[in-house]
Amino acid sequence: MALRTEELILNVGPQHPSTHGVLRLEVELEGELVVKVKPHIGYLHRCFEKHAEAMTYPQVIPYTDRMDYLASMYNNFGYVIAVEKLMGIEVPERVEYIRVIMGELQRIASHMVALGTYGLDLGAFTPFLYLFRDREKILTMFEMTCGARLLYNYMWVGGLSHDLHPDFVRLAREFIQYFRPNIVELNNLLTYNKIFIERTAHIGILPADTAINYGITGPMLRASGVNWDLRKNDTYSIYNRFDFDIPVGQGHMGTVGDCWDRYYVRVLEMEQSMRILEQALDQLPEGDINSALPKRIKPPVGTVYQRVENPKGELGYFIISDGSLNPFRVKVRGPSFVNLSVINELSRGHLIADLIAILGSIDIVLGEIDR
Amino acid sequence: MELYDIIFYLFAAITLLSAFIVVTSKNIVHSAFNLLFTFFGVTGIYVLLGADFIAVVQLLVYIGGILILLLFGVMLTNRITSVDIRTGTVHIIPAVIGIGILWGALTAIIAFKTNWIVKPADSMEPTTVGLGNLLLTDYVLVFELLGILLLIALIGAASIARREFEELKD
Amino acid sequence: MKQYFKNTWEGLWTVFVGMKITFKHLFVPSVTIQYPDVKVPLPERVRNRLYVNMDDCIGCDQCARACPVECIEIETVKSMPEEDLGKTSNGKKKALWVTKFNIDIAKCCYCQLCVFPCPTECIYMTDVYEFSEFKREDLLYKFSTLSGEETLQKKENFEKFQAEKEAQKAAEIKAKAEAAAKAKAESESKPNSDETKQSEPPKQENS
Amino acid sequence: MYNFLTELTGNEIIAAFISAMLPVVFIVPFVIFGVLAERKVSAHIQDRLGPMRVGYHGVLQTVADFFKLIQKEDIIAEGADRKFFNLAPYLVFVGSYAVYAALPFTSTYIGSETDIGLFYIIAVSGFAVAGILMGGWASNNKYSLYGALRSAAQIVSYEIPTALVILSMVMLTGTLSLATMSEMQTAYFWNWNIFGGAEWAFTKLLLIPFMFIAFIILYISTLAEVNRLPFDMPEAESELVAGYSTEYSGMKFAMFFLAEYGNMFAVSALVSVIFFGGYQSPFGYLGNSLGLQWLIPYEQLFWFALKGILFVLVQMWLRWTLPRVRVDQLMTICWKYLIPYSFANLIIIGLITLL
Repeated sequence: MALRTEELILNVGPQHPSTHGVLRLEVELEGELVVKVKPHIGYLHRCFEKHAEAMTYPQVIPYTDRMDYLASMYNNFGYVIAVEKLMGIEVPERVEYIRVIMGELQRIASHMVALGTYGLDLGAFTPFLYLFRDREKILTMFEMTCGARLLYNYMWVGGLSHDLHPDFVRLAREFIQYFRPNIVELNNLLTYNKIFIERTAHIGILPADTAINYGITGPMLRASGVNWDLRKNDTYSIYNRFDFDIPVGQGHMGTVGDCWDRYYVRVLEMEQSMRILEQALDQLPEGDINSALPKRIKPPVGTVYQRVENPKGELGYFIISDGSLNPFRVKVRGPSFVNLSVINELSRGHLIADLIAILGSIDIVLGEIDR
Repeated sequence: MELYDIIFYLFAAITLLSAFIVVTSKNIVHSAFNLLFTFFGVTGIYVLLGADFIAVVQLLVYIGGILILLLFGVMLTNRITSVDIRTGTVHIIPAVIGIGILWGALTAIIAFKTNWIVKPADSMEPTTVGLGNLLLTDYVLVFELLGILLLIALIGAASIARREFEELKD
Repeated sequence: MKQYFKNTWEGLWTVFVGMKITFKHLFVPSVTIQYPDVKVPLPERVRNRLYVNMDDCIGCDQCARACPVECIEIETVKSMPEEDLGKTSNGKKKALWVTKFNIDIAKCCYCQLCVFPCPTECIYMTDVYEFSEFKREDLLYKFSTLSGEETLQKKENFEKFQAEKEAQKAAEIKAKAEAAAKAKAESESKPNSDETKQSEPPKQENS
Repeated sequence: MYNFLTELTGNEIIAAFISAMLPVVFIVPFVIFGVLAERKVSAHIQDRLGPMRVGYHGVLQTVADFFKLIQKEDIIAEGADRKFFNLAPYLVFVGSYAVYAALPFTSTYIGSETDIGLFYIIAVSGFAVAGILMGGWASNNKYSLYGALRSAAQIVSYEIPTALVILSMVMLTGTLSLATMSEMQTAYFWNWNIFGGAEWAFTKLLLIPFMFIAFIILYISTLAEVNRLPFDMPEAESELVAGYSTEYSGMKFAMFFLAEYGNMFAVSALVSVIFFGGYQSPFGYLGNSLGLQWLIPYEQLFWFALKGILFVLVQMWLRWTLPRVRVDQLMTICWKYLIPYSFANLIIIGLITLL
């Protein structure tokens, strides 16, 4: 029986509830089955990289905030340690600890959004708001410290804009105490829900070799069973001082590397981040945060590539300096951008509803993809 | 004019009008949707005739089942809106003459030859019990055979519509 | 078959567990507030609308240079020697009339980079966050305390002063040139030693 | 009721019209309450406050929304099929409204005291599908069409487990009439069908677990029939934007809303009639003990509405708890789980009734 059929082209986005921003997916459908997905990006392009060439080094930092706006702290982190490497600055211990604390809090906050919106994509509204309620606590801590809730401009080359707020350590400890039971609740409400498992297990399986071929990093790569985390494998800052595990996907509910694994790896990473946080808060030294701040940021001629483990994956900054006050070139290797590239591979042969689930599990932020 | 009459004429008008559109409409989806109103009108007339069970079956089977499937088929057809169905503009005069003669003869026979029996309408009695008894006593064989036939049709349809999805996956 | 019943049971049970959790939350007090009626107290370091305390501003332009989005625009006019502009709160002497200090708050990205370089701490971020306007022009904040006429007058003054100075200088140069010519005529052996003084350029009126 | 009105007005046309309009008097306030309840329930489940502005704790919010919707511009997309686009919301509403004709609100008021009420309700709910299909197709939008097709497939499929459960209850009670069925579960709550019906016997105890299974199956399939989460395939916000209602605005959108909430109550009422005694009070009537016979219908209306609203609230509770199932899993649940279970249940209940 060969019936003549025709593929239907459906444009998902750029205005669509679950494209997480202004992404347009050109989907070729056969019935409700996806034949091909072609992502169209650039609706949010703001010329970050070109802009950076006209900015002095410190002026670039507010622009990095706006790339992955759910993980601004980590974008700052990557940029400042890249410039510090270029200039050969050693920052004080306290600064290193504060950066790690902020980075890990940011990782938890970013994963909260990822998990919450993932639930939302699958129709569960309530976990989303529970997670946002908890994220608010982290944002309040950030606001106390640097005055902003989303776009921090907190980490500076050679230091920080402000020292920690006197209440910060206490609040952070309280947050850990408060949030641990909430993860259990989230698991009961969403993670182990049969409908949720049915929607995500065995869906969008990403084998380890495909993931490596596409250059996938971060929780997505780890969900495919590859133990790769830059905090351990190419350690930077002071991450080698902390004791933490790298969760990898094990296919508890389905196959290794399916959507459920990608989701669950993030849940486990939040727990590991809290472990790092606890240790960092215990070891936090006293000291001056501004002692290494250079008077004038004018790196020597040279290039640098520094990568950090952003909540979404490997965030790399490649900076060419021509010895002037402005960088000659700033190139960013954004994790979301690379991770999105695999969507066609993942969603072929699945239903539209699965496409949404797969897209949600990639956890993209369009601000960083389009830059 | 009583309420009964008003409702009857209402349903009759719905049936005839929508049936006319079904035949004449150039858009196949319009035809299909108008068929819905035709069925609905017929249902109303069944109710007025006291055949409540048949009316509900009409609603359930024709509107809830067959028509929906029909719409499914029509909607998924390739380029629905541009389908050009010829509605008999070719031989319209001979057709009108032929059908006119046939229809005239039939009405003449009905009008003049039939002995109309005029009697007051029966009060509406529920027909469900009677139908049930008949179906499971006198007509049980037919009933069962029809059931088996439908089952076979169902399985056949499922096996035809079944498709291998594996080819798509890689 | 076993899997079938297990699936059924798991489906119902996890739904039940979820319902239990959401039911508990029905009686948890709400975390949201009625925003315009109730407001969250903001921490002291909060970064919102920029404000410039013009009494302290010395017109040094450092904030405008630090701004990554160029939302600050400053124009200054040098004061007359006889005018006294007073001192800033931390004791710096003011020497420039700030004729224009515009912040286009619609462009501002609230990065706080302008706040740190300020030598007199006169530009800072306040905790005002409700300042939406119907017209975009209303978001252009003009901080300069001088009125338009005053600005013109200051400029005129300065130009007059400049012109006078230049005239004076020209006269001086002329006089010197004449003197030099005379001197040259008198004795050619002596080189013109005061040439460096003469070539001092007039100071820029705007930085 | 109809006879009473005929005597009152002296004209059967007016009487018929009034008695046909009576459910509207119930539906519109119910929808206003239902939408508010949905927002409030969801808000409190999610630790929020929900609407608080209009009236005390926002009780008049839906009224305000209603006026807003009336004033809204009625947008019809250029490529839409105008005639059907305009007709569809009303057709959907007719489908949900027609169900009310057979619901016994009290022992004295029932729209049509037909003998085949249950059968009629199953049949008439198919009418809404036609409206949804029409709206989806006429919108000339791919998302709408997907929503409509899904909805049709879903409602047609879920009629089967509903019908099977209803069939087993019909076998037990021996009637298709909702009024008779309610009447049979009179007096006290242990006479309700969920507790095995009115007769005291060994079979009653045997029946209880199977009644519970039947109740759960019926509740799940009615959820699917009214397109509520976890089965809200036709609207599936994150996939299909808003499904068949994507292109609608203003009053026509409100019609869809009215139909949806009307349907929610209708199926909840159906469940309460079949299993929980319909308008019957669980503890006997105050009117009987006080000797005020006129009080009884009002009490019955109260219990009927209360039970219906209770099930509506459970629907909302489920909606804000669960993620959405996928469209093929929806079919799996129906064909592979609910239908076999309801078949087995049907046979077992049949055997028990024969005992």
